[in-house]
Amino acid sequence: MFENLFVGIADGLRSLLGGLPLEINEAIVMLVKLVAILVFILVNALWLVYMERKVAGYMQARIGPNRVGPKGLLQTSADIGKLICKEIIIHKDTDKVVFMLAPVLVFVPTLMVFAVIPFGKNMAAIDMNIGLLYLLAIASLSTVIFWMAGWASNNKYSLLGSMRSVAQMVSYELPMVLAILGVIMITGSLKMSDIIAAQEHTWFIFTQPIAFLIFFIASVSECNRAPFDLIEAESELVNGFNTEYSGMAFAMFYLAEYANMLVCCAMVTILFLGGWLAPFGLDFIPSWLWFFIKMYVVMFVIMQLRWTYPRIRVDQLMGFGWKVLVPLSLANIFVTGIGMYIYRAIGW
Amino acid sequence: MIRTQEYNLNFGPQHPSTHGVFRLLLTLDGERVVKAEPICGYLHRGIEKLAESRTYTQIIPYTDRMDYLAAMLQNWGYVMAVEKLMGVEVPEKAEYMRVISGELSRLASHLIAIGTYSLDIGAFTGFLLAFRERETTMDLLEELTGSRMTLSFARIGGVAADAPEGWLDKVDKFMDKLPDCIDEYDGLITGNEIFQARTRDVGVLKPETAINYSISGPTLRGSGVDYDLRKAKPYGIYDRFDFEVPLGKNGDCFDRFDCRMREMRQIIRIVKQAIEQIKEIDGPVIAKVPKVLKPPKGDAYEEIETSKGIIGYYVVSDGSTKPYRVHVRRPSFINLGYLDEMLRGYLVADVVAILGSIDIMLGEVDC
Amino acid sequence: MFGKGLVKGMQITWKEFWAPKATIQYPEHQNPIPDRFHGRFVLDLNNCIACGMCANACPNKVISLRKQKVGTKQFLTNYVMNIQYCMFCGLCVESCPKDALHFSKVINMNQYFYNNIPLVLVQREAPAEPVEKEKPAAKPTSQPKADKSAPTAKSEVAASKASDKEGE
Amino acid sequence: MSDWAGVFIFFVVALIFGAGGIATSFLIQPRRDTPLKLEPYECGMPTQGPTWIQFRTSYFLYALLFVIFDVETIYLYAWAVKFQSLGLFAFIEMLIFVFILIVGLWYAWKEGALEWQ
Amino acid sequence: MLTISLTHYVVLSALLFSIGLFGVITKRNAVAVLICIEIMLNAVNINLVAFSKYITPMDFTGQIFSLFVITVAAAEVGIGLAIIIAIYRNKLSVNLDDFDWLKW
Amino acid sequence: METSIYSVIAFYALAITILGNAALVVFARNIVHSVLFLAITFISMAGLFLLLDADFIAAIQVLVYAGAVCIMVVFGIMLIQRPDMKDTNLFNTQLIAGTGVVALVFALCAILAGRTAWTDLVATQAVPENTIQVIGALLMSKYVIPFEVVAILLLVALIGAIVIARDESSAIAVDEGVKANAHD
Amino acid sequence: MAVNKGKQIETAQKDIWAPEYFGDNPDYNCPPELKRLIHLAPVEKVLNLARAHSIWPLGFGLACCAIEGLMAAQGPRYDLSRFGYEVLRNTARQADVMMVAGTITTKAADFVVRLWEQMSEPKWCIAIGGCAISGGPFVDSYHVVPGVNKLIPVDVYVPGCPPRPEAVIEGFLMLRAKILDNREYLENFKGRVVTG
Ligand code: SF4
Ligand code: SF4
Ligand code: SF4
Repeated sequence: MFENLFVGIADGLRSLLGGLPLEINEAIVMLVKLVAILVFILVNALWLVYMERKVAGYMQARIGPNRVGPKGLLQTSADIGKLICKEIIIHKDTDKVVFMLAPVLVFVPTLMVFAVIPFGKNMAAIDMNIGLLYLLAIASLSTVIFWMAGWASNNKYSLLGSMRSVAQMVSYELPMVLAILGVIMITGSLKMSDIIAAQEHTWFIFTQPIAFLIFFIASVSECNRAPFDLIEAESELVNGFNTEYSGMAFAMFYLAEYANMLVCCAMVTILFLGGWLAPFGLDFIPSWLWFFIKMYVVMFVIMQLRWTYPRIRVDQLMGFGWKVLVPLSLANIFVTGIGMYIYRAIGW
Repeated sequence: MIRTQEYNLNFGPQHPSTHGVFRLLLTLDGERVVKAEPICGYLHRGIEKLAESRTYTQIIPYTDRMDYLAAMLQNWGYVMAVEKLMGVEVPEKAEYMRVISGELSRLASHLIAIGTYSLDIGAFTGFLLAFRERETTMDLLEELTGSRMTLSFARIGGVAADAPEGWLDKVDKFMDKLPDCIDEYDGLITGNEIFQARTRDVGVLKPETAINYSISGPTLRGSGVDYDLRKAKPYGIYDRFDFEVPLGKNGDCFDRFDCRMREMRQIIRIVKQAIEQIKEIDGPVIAKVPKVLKPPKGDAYEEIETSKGIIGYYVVSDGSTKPYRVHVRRPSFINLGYLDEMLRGYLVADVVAILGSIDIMLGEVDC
Repeated sequence: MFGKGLVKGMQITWKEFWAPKATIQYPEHQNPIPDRFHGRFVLDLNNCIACGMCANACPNKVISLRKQKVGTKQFLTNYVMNIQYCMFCGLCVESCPKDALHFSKVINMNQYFYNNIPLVLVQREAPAEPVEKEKPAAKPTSQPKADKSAPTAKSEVAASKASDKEGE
Repeated sequence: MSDWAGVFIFFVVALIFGAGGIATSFLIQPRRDTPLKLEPYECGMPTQGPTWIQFRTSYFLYALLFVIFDVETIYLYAWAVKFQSLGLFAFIEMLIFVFILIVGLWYAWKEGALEWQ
Repeated sequence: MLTISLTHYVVLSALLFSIGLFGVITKRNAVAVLICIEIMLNAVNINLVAFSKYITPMDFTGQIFSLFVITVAAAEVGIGLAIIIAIYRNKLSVNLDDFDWLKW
Repeated sequence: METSIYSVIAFYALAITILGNAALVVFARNIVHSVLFLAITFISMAGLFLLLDADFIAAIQVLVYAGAVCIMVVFGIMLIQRPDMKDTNLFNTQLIAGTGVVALVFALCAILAGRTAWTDLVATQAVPENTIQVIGALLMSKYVIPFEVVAILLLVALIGAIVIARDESSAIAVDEGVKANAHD
Repeated sequence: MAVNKGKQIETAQKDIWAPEYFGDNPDYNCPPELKRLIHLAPVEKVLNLARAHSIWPLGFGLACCAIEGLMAAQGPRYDLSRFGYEVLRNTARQADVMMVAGTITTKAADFVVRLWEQMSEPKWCIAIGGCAISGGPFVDSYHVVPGVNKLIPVDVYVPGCPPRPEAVIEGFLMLRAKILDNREYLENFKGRVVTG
C-alpha cells in the first residue's frame, strides 16, 4: 500500500509541474528529492546520536537521555540548538580560511553520496551508470577535508589526529574498494539498481561472505568508529582533528560522522543484504521500510562494536589493514573468479 | 630510517587519561616517544606541612585525601604509626573492622583502576560497569562510616564505630555476587584480543629494575616479584587469613592489569574469612586512649600495603599534642620514577596504556 | 582461538543491554541514605551547653560559636559552620559531650552565592534574664550587640581562635 | 547528462547547507575574544615549540602504496564489469596483472614499508 | 560563441598547459614543481578526452590513453616525491636553487 | 558540437574554475594552499570530463587525483616541511625568463590550434552510454600489452619509490643535521 | 595566593540581580555585544531552552571530588546522561560548563584560568567540593588557592567533601534553572540562609 508512496509523490510532482520546461521541471523535482534526502539525513543523524547514547546507556547498566522531550527524544535537538548558538573560536594561529572551510565542506561529500543510494524500489535520486564508482570517488574526498581541518587548526593534537585519520582512511579504502569488486564481478554493473536486482535470489552476504566481512570492517574503519576510532582517540589525542573546533563547526563534524555512518550502513545493506529487497517474500512491508530495517540492524551492530571493544593501536590498525585485509580482499577476487567459472561449468 | 625533527607535546594537565592533573612533557619523534618528563605538583596541597599544625586525631581526615580512592588504607597506615609511637594495643575487633573496611577500600580502588584503565584503552563500557560495582562498595562503606569516599574511619587505637546491624551480612552477600561481576570484566576486558594486543609486551618492567627503583604494589607484582607486605611482613592480623598473592610473568601492562584483576578475587577471600572470624569476637572497637593525645618524644615508621603499593608513615613526636613532623612514603610517587624509561620508544597510544597500568593517584603523588 | 574474546565481549554487552539497569532516577527517587550519613549538620539546641568542644576538635576550624554568659550558664548566641571548609569527617560530632551536634541526611547544600554557604545553626540574642529559675548572680549590664543586620553569616574567627588555645 | 546536473544541484545545496549552518551560527553566537582564548589549546598549557610537526616516512609510504593500488583498482573495476563476458583469457590476464602488484605488496611488506614507525 | 567546439577545449588545454609550464620553470619548491607537472599532464588529458569525444567517439582511444596518462602521472608523483624526500634528507632543503650539485 | 545553453554555461564556468585555480596553485605562497587549489582544479576537471561524456574517466579523475594523489603530495609536504617555512612556495630567479618561455609556448599552441581545421575531423556519432563496459572490453582485447605494462610500471614505481624514500645509510648524518637545525 | 589567614572572603561572583544586569540603570553603558544580544532576545529564549538541556561538561578533574562529581555522577547509578549532561568534552573548546572539582593549587591556578578562558561562550562554572569553593580543608596551606571564585566566576556552589553525586546532579539542575532564568527557583535561593 505504501510501497509507492515516495515514487508516487515524485511522479505527482512531475505531472503537476508539467507545464514548465523539461529542465526546470526536472530541476525542481531533483530539488525536492534533495531536500527530502537532506531532511532524511538530518533526522536520521539526530536520531542516531540519540540512539547511540541510548544504546550506550543500556549496555552500561544505565538508561541514557530520558528527560528532554518525550523519552529524551529532543535531547539531540537541544544539543544542536546549543551548538548553533555557541561561539566558534578561531584562534590566532589558524589558517583562517581553510579552518572555516573544512566544516563547511565536510557535509558535501556525504550529501553527494546520498544521491545514488536507493532507499527503496526506484527510490534513488539519481541512478547513474557508474553509481558505485561515483560513490567511492566522492567518498574519498572526505579525507582531504579531514586533513584540512587538522592542518589548519595549527595544533599538534589536531595535526597528529588528522594525519592519522587520513592514513587510516586511505589504508582502509583499499580493502573496501577491493571487496566490492567481488560483488561487481557477479553483477557486472556499477549501477545500484542492478546490484540490488542481482540479489533477487541470494543476498551477496551468502555468496561473498569474505567480501562482506572485509567491507564491513573497512567501512567501520572508514567512518572512524570504534574499535578504529583513532581519529578521535580521546584518551590519546584529546579530540583528534577537531580539537580546536567549537560550536557549529564542531557540530558539522559531529553530524557528518553520523551521516557517514548512515552511508556505510546503507552501502552494506545495498551491497550485501539485498538493499530494499524483502526477504522470505514478505513484501507486504514496503521496500523502503525493509531498507531501513536492514540499515538499522547494521547500525546497531556497529554501535555495539563501539561500546564493546577497546580501541586498537595505530600500528596494529595499519598492519591489520595492509597485511590482513588487503591480501584477503585480493584473494577474494581470485576465489570469486574461479568460483564463478566453476559455477558456470556446473550450473549452465 | 629518516630521523624526523623531534617536537614536544604537552600531555596533560587537562588530559582525559592522565588521571587527574598530571603533566607529561613528551618529546616525540613522529609518534614515538624519545623522552618523557613527568611534571607533577599540580596537586601539591601541603598535607605533610598541614599535619604539623593539627593534633594527632585531626590528621586522620587529611590522610584520606591523599589516596582518596582507598581512604581507609591511608588512615590505617597513619594510625598504625601513631599507635606504635604511643604503644597502644588495638582491640581485636577493631583489627577485623579495619581489615574489612580496608579491603573494601582496596576493592573500590582496584575497581576504579581497572575501570579507568579500560577507559584509557578505549572500552567505555568496562569503565561504567566497574562503577556499578563500585557504587555497591561505596554503599557498604557509607553505611559503615557515613562517607562514601573520604572515610576517616580509623581512629588511634581502633576504629570510629562498630558495624551497624546486618552490615556484615550485606558485605557477605556482596562478596558472593562479586565473582560474577569480575568474570564479566574478564570477559569484556581481560579476555578481549584487542585489549591484549594493546597491552601485552608494552611497558615491560624487569623484576630487577622494579626492585631497584623501589617500585611496589601490583606494579611490582606484575613483574613477578612476590612481595606483598600482607604476606611478607604481616601487619595487623593478616597472618590469620589464607590468601594468595597474584603475580605476573612478563611485567608488561597486561600483567599489571591482570594482577589487580586477580587481586580482587583475593580480596573476596580475605573479606569472607574476616567476616566469618569477626562474628565470634566481641568487645570494643577502640582501645582506651586519652582524649588529648600526647605521644612521648620519639619517632615511628609503619608501612602497609595499599592498593597502589607500600605506603609508609613516619611520625615524629616532640611530646606535644601535635606531631613535629609527618612524612609519607607515597607509593604512587615512587612508582612514577621509572616512567620515563618505561615510555621511551613506545607510541603515543602506549603512553596512555603504560601510565594507566601504573595506576597512579595524583593526590598521593603530589601529596 | 582468535576471536573468542571478541565474541564473548559482544555477548556480554548484548546481555547487559537487556539486563536491569542500575540507575536510580534521582530527583524523583533516591536511594535510602544510611543513618550514619554525614550530611548537613543539625544542632540540638536543648542539649548544647556551648562548651566549644566541637570547635576544638575540628581540624579545620570550621565551627565558630559565640556565647554569652547568662547567669551561671553559657548561652549560645551564634553558631555558624563554614561548611565550605568542612571535611565532613565527623570529629566534631564525636567530640560533643552532650550529643547535641548531629549529622542529618540532607545531602543538598548547594548555593548560588558564596555568602549563603555557611550553615547558620544558631543566631539569636541572649535573653536579658537568665531563663532558669536560679538567682541571677549579676545581671549583665550591657547588652552585647547581636549580629542582626545581615541575614548572611559573616565568617567568624573570634570564637574558633579563642577556643584554639587548648591545642597550643 | 541530466544525471550530472542533478549531482551538481546536490553539490550546491550541500555547500549552501554547510555554509548556511556556519553563517547562522555566526549571526547568533556571542563572541568575546580574550588573549588566552586565541591561543591554541594544548591541554591547558602554552604550546611548546612549533606546531607544524614533521612526520615520518611511513606516512608517505602508506600514501604511496595507496595511490599505486588505487590506480590498480581502476583497471580492476573496468575489468570486473566485463568479467562475465570476457572469457578465460581476460581472467588470466587480470591474474597476471594482480600478481605483478602482489609482488609489489610483498616487496613493500618485506622491506618494512608496512610497518608503522 | 554559444557553441562549444573542439577548439575551445584545445585552447583551454593550452592555457592550462602554459600555467603548468610557467610553474615548472619558475617555482623554487621542488614539490610545487611536481604539482605543476601534474597540471600539465591534466591539460594533456583534456585534449585526449576531447579528441576522443569529437573525433573518434566509438574508439575510446583518447579515453584509454588518458587512463594511462593518469596511471603514469600517479607513478610519477610517487617517484618524484620519493626523490624529493631522498634529496631533502641529504640537503635538508627542497629548494631547487640548492640542488646544484649536478652542475659543479 | 554542444549547443545546449547549459553545457555552454557549464563549460565556461568550469574553464574559469580550472584556470583560476591552476593560477592560484602557481601563485599561492603556501604550498599547502597550492595543493588544496590543485584538488579543486582536479575536481572541476572531472566536471569537464563529464561534459565530454567520459564519466568513467571523470570518476577516476576524482578518485585518483583528488582522493589519492593530493593526499600523497600532502603527506610528502608534511614529511619535508620545516616548521619555520610559512612562505613555502616562492618563485625562483627565473621569473622573467619563465614568463617569456611560457608566452612563446602558448603562442605556438594557439597558432597551431587555430590553424588546424578541427571541423573536418569531427565525427558525428555520439559517445556510447556505458563507457566503462567498453573501456573494460577494450583494455582486455586491444590494449592488452599496455595494460600489462601498466602493471609493470606500477610495480617499478612502487619498488623504486620505496627504495628511494627509505634510506638507512644516511640516517645518522641527517640526524645530526636535523638536530642542529631544530635548535635554531 | 596569599594564605587565607582570617578567612576573610571577598567574593568575586556574578550578581544577576544587579540593576545593570537588567539595563535599568540609565548611566549604564551598554556594550555593543550586549546590544546585539538585546536584539536577539526573543530568539534567546528558545536558545536558552536548548542550552539549558545540553550542558556539556569539560572532562576536567583535579582531585578527590572529580571521582564523585565527575565519574560517579556519570556512572550507572546516578547517570547524568538522563539530563543529557554526560557528554564529557576533552577539549575546552567544546565544553559548556567547567566543573571545578578538586583542590586548585597555585601551580594549577594558571592552567585553570587558561582552560576557562579557552572555553567558548556561553560558559558556566560549577564549583564542586570544599576545595573548589574556598580551599576547603587545605585553606591554610601555602600552596592552595582559597577558592576558585578568586580566579573565575562561579555560578553554582556544591559544598561537600566530596559532595554526593546527587548533590552534583542537584547542582546541574540549579544551573539549568539559572540558564532558563527560572525566577521562582532563583528567588528561592536569594538571600537564603540555611538554619538548623
Ligand atoms: S560540643 Fe556539643 S555541647 Fe559543646 S558546643 Fe559543641 S555542640 Fe554544643
Ligand atoms: S565534620 Fe570535621 S571538618 Fe567538619 S566541622 Fe566537624 S570536625 Fe570540622
Ligand atoms: S573538597 Fe574534599 S573531597 Fe573535594 S577535593 Fe577537596 S579535599 Fe578532596
